[in-house]
Amino acid sequence: MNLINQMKLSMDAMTLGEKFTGSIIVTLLGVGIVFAALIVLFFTIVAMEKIIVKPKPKKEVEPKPVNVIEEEEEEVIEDTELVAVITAAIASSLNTSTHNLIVRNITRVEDTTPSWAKAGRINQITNN
Amino acid sequence: MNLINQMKLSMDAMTLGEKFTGSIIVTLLGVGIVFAALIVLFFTIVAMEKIIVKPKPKKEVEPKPVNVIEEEEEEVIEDTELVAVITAAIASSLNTSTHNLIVRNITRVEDTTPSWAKAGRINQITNN
Amino acid sequence: MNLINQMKLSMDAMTLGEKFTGSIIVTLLGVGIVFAALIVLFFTIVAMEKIIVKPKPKKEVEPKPVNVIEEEEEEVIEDTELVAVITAAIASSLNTSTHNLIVRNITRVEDTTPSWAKAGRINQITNN
Amino acid sequence: MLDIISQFLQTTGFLNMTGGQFLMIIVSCVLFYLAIVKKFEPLLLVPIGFGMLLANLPGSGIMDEGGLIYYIYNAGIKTGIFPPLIFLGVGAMTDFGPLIANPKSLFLGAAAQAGIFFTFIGASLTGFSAAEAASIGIIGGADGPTAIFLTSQLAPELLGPIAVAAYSYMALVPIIQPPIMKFLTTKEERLIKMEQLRPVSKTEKVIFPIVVTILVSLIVPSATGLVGMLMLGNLFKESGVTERLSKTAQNELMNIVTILLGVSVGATASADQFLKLQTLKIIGLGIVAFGVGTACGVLLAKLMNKLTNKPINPLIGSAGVSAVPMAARVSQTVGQKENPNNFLLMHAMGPNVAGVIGSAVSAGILLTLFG
Amino acid sequence: MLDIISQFLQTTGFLNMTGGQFLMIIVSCVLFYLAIVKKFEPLLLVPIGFGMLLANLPGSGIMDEGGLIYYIYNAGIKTGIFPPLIFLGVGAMTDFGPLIANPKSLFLGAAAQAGIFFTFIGASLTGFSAAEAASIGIIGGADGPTAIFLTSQLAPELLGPIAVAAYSYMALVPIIQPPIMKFLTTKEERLIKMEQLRPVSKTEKVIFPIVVTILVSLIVPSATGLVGMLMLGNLFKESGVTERLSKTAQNELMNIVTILLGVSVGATASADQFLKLQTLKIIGLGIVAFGVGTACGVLLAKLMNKLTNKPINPLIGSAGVSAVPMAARVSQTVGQKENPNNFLLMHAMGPNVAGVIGSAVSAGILLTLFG
Amino acid sequence: MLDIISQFLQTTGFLNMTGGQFLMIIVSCVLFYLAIVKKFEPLLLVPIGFGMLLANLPGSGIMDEGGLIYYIYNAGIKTGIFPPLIFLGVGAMTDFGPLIANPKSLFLGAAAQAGIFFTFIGASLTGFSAAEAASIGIIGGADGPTAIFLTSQLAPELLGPIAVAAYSYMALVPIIQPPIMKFLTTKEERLIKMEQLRPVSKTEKVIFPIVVTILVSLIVPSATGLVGMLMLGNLFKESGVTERLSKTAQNELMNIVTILLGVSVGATASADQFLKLQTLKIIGLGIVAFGVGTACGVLLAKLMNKLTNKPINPLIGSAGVSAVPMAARVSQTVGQKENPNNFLLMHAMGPNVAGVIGSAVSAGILLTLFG
Ligand code: NA
Ligand code: NA
Ligand code: NA
Repeated sequence: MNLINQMKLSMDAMTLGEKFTGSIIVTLLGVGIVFAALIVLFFTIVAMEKIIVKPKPKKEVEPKPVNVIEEEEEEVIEDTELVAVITAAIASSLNTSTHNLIVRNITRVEDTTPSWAKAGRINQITNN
Repeated sequence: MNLINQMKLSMDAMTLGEKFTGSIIVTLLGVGIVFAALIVLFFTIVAMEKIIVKPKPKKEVEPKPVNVIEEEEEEVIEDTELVAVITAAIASSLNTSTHNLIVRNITRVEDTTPSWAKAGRINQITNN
Repeated sequence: MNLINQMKLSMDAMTLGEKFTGSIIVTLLGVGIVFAALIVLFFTIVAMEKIIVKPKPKKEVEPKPVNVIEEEEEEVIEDTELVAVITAAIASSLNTSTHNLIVRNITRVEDTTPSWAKAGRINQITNN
Repeated sequence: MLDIISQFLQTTGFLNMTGGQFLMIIVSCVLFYLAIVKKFEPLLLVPIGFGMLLANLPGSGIMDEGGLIYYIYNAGIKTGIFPPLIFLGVGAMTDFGPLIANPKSLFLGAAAQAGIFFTFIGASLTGFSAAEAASIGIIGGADGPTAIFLTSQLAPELLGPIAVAAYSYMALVPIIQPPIMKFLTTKEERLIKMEQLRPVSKTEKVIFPIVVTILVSLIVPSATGLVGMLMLGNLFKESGVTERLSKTAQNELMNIVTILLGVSVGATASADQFLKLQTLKIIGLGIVAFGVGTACGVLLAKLMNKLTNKPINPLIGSAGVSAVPMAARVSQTVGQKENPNNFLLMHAMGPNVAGVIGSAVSAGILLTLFG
Repeated sequence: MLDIISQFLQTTGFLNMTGGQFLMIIVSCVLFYLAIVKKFEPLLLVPIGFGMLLANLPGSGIMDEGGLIYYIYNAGIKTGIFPPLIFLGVGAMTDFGPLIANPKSLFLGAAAQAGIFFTFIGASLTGFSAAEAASIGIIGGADGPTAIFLTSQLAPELLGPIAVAAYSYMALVPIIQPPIMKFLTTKEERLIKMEQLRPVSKTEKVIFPIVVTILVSLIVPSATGLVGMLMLGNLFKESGVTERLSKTAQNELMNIVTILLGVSVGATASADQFLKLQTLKIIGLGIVAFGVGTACGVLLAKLMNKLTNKPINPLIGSAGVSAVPMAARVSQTVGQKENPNNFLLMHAMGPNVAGVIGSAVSAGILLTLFG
Repeated sequence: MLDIISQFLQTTGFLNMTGGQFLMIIVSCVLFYLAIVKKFEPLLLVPIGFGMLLANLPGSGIMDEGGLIYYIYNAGIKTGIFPPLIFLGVGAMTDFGPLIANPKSLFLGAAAQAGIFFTFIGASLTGFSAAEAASIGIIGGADGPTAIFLTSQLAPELLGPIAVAAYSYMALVPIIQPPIMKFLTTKEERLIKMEQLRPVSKTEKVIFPIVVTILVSLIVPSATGLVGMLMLGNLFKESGVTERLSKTAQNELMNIVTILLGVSVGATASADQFLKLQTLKIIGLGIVAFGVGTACGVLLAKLMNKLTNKPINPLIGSAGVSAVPMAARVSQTVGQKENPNNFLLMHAMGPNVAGVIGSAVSAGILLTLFG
């Protein structure tokens, strides 16, 4: 990176040849990294397609819950999931087992609250 | 406020008992003031209802002016009112009588200008 | 501008007469310049009318191009025009002839691209 | 515990309120009354009144360093950014067509600015500094953003009273102007019918804001910010290719700035700044400014009617004070009372929008002299 | 050439990523999942999650001096400007009619704030400083802008966990509250029908925001910014003469501020700030705050039902925690499960909006004590 | 009195105008002509032209310390805040579906960035510093906000010419690209029909912006601001739960920022900065950048068509330069001239949006090297 650093500081003292060499390096580096980045994205998209799109007959995209009870349960699970994830994250970051830390903040309820848990708060205010 | 000030500065040197006492004071103070504030609002709303809503048969809310002349006069009066209020305010603030200061900037006019005095300027531009 | 400068700094030491004279000068100057400015605008508008509006039968305002080829050519010319104007501007600013500098970046093409060159980029995105 | 409660009570506003603050809260409620019930320029008087209210609630610290409105004031008013942004929206709403069709309107828009400079004399002689007198005079420009801009740069301590006076009198134009207009004109003059305005081409409307920006900025460079933004907004409107920008300039951007500007301007009206004898002087001088501006507009229109061969109804002269479009509507209404078939509105819009340019130019001149 | 590539590789994030940052990226993806699939407060959790994501991508420098979010954070969060601007929009969306019609709701809105102060005790005793404990307690206010405002002023290093906890629990109100409500009430109480609310006149609705601003600011001056903007927004709405401003306040201005606020708040959650034991404590204390607030609201409603002659269904007490309008809908739903013909929504809106005022007052008190 | 008038005349712009300023005013009028009559990127060229006009009116002081645009420039351009905010809106408008459906488009979007780096060589050799050469090269990215962002950070003194060149050439894409595309392809290649794109699920569209943010920011951390905001806007759009934010990002917020950005960028083009030989070099190098980018895109598409079994029409390669959606439309039109039944638009949108990511990545690389 000697030449590039020199270019960054000042190109006044550089010969035309040095400038040319430096620029060529910048170009190769630049085009190379752009391609590298977009190739990474290429493989990611291909992988994403493999994982998400493959099983065509079965519709994966956001299944409409048939049953509100089920939906409610899911939510409870999800929330536990959030706490679990944060707990796990902190635990592993603190080098300790999650067993010493876990907070069980929500127990499954048999309550069958309907879909009013589903919409954003502000949108709902607007609808009042 | 000794304990609270100490809590504000640092709680590191405080014993658990002191912390507990301090927190209890904060809680009592906090809940007390919240209640005090909302009780004041309660009585204000009750008073507002008494003053505004009481005379039910008579509709008080923004009577539509039947007569443009009357409306015009009202406006003149109101403007005088603004000047009067400001004058009175300044006068009392300067510890002098309003008699020495009053500015009568608008005399009642017999002109019966219609309702074009009634709408906001910018909205009107928009309607052009 | 002696009096006005004095007014700007402080009017405390000025006599009522000086204040009056100064204010009169400000007023004459101010009204004079306002009139001068708006008279200049007056003559400009009159001139604009003369130049633009005079030939009434012929509609000058943005003729709809009858023919896409023609339109394309115009555009090429215009772009050359932009470069020409900038070139001329820089040349005259550098005290040199445009002959030494001119960049001919676009040659006339026989291509008859249609009107998709005509709309703003962002608006088009919106229409997607 | 009791001493803690008593210490907390010390921080409440009840015990710290001065009589002046109490009076200012009443003044702000009067502004709400005028804005909401009487519909006086509500878009500005509601925010201004609210800012006044907040600034006079003791202990709120809203205008102290670190306070909410302190930041907004410093970012938008002290820098002089908010008024030009409002002008951007005003420009995007304004049709200069009637002015282009009848450029003589410009003289009327110039004449009506005489109120600004006449009032400057009065203010200078009644104890105000030159910068303050200039700010008071600009009330006569009958243009809110211009008045706030000039005052914020020359005499920020007077922002409260000047803004309140400017917007109040703009709302009162239908009461202030008609007697003056009738007093200075004969019935015959008021009956004059004017020729229909020629149609103005799109080309002229597009070129107009560019040319005005160039010429006015060359003549009075200090007016560039105000006039430039007014004309940029108008160019957004007339160019026909930037409708997105025009719409945002005249709606959301303008509304956001109006809220922030109004609240900040109102918050400058603390009791100790507002409750002074000078506030009454300002209110008094303000109405003189409006009256003189109206009169000069009408008188020049009379003169022009005599000097030129095309008929000019002097009632359109009063519209030169700005106060768009209120003053033009006053011309229309006073004219129609004499003859219900006389439609002066479009003729009055010419001087009316010329007056906006005229007061921005005047503000530039005063800024050059005393800034 | 090779050494250049290797030097460039040094600047990439892959080689500089810490385990904590990796975990935080996963946490942000969980937030996206909850916001987008589970629709938990998406308007805030999407920006917050994205800010969190950006701040934990090594080398992005987005929160370093000169970084994109650094500027936004300093302009809007550190100064405390963004939350009051959001409150301006909330006020323009809020109908205080149910509260004016039944002012007893205020007591419920006050009672439910007990969770804030109760949690303060817990936080003080578990190792947090007073300023931190106050910020954690305010989660119990169940009001996002208030929580962000107080935390930004008292304990900005906790902004990330507190904001995440506050918005998550607000989304979870339908799960947190019903068991508590049922545990504390009898079936008979849940079946209570309430009298229909009286109609509220426009005059009352206009005067209400002005009066509340004055009184609350006098009692707790530190709450002026939040309460004042809430009430200014409401005045824009109710005055009927500033519809332009009301619309902009509740739409574009609010949306712009929401985006900037969310991203900045999220960006404070860097791995080293977020991945601490205290974050778990905050999450735990937060749910305590919600629970205690709910319980206190219900219990006071029970008491009031016994003391007064007008029937009060204790289920509306839980709505006092704020979390507008979710908590009020919870009251409605729990009530309707007992009797499908019992409509509590409007009755619950009273305590619900009172709770917003209550938590802003609480924030003011805590700011006075520890600011 | 006379000396006062003469002193005032000294302050007018007429006497202080330099020849350069006069020329710049003409240049700004040419920009207005191109923007309004020829409809070249009017949303940016009108504000840029106006900023240029204002900055060259002598004495306006609009870019001096304390001037209107000085504040805006320092708040939004110098800090690098405005371009990412525009990208937020662009992201909320962009559909990455065609790219997800055909990820090979990414290679074309990468190839077309070669113009950036090729031009860097040319600029380095013709006397520009490395930072300046990088800013000139980025014109070849054919993406306005990216060009403004990089230039504002590396070579702010060149903002004027680079912005003018970038937006002008973007408008001229339909003239610049077709001859190159035809020269490099055979008639058979231009007739190639491509397979229909597969439908893309909502899940993919939601995950895409998150994944791109993470990966690109890890590879080129300096690109996080631009790419992050682009993808946040896209997430607002695709998540389906933040429509309010998406709408505001792509309308009002974007329009406000566009106005302020355009005027500030234009105002950097003062006569002494703009009227230099280097401006002509920049204009010349800019077209080289566009040409080389177009050519590389087409050539890689030809190569890919030969190497893979799925047919690829090389005409979509040119769309990789960005200039969304103009360049994709050029592919469509050139293709349809050969065969009116060949619809390349959606196929070209893939490389087109890939080009936006590609140029943001390139900007990040150049910022890392020379920032
Ligand atoms: Na005027
Ligand atoms: Na609350
Ligand atoms: Na590109």
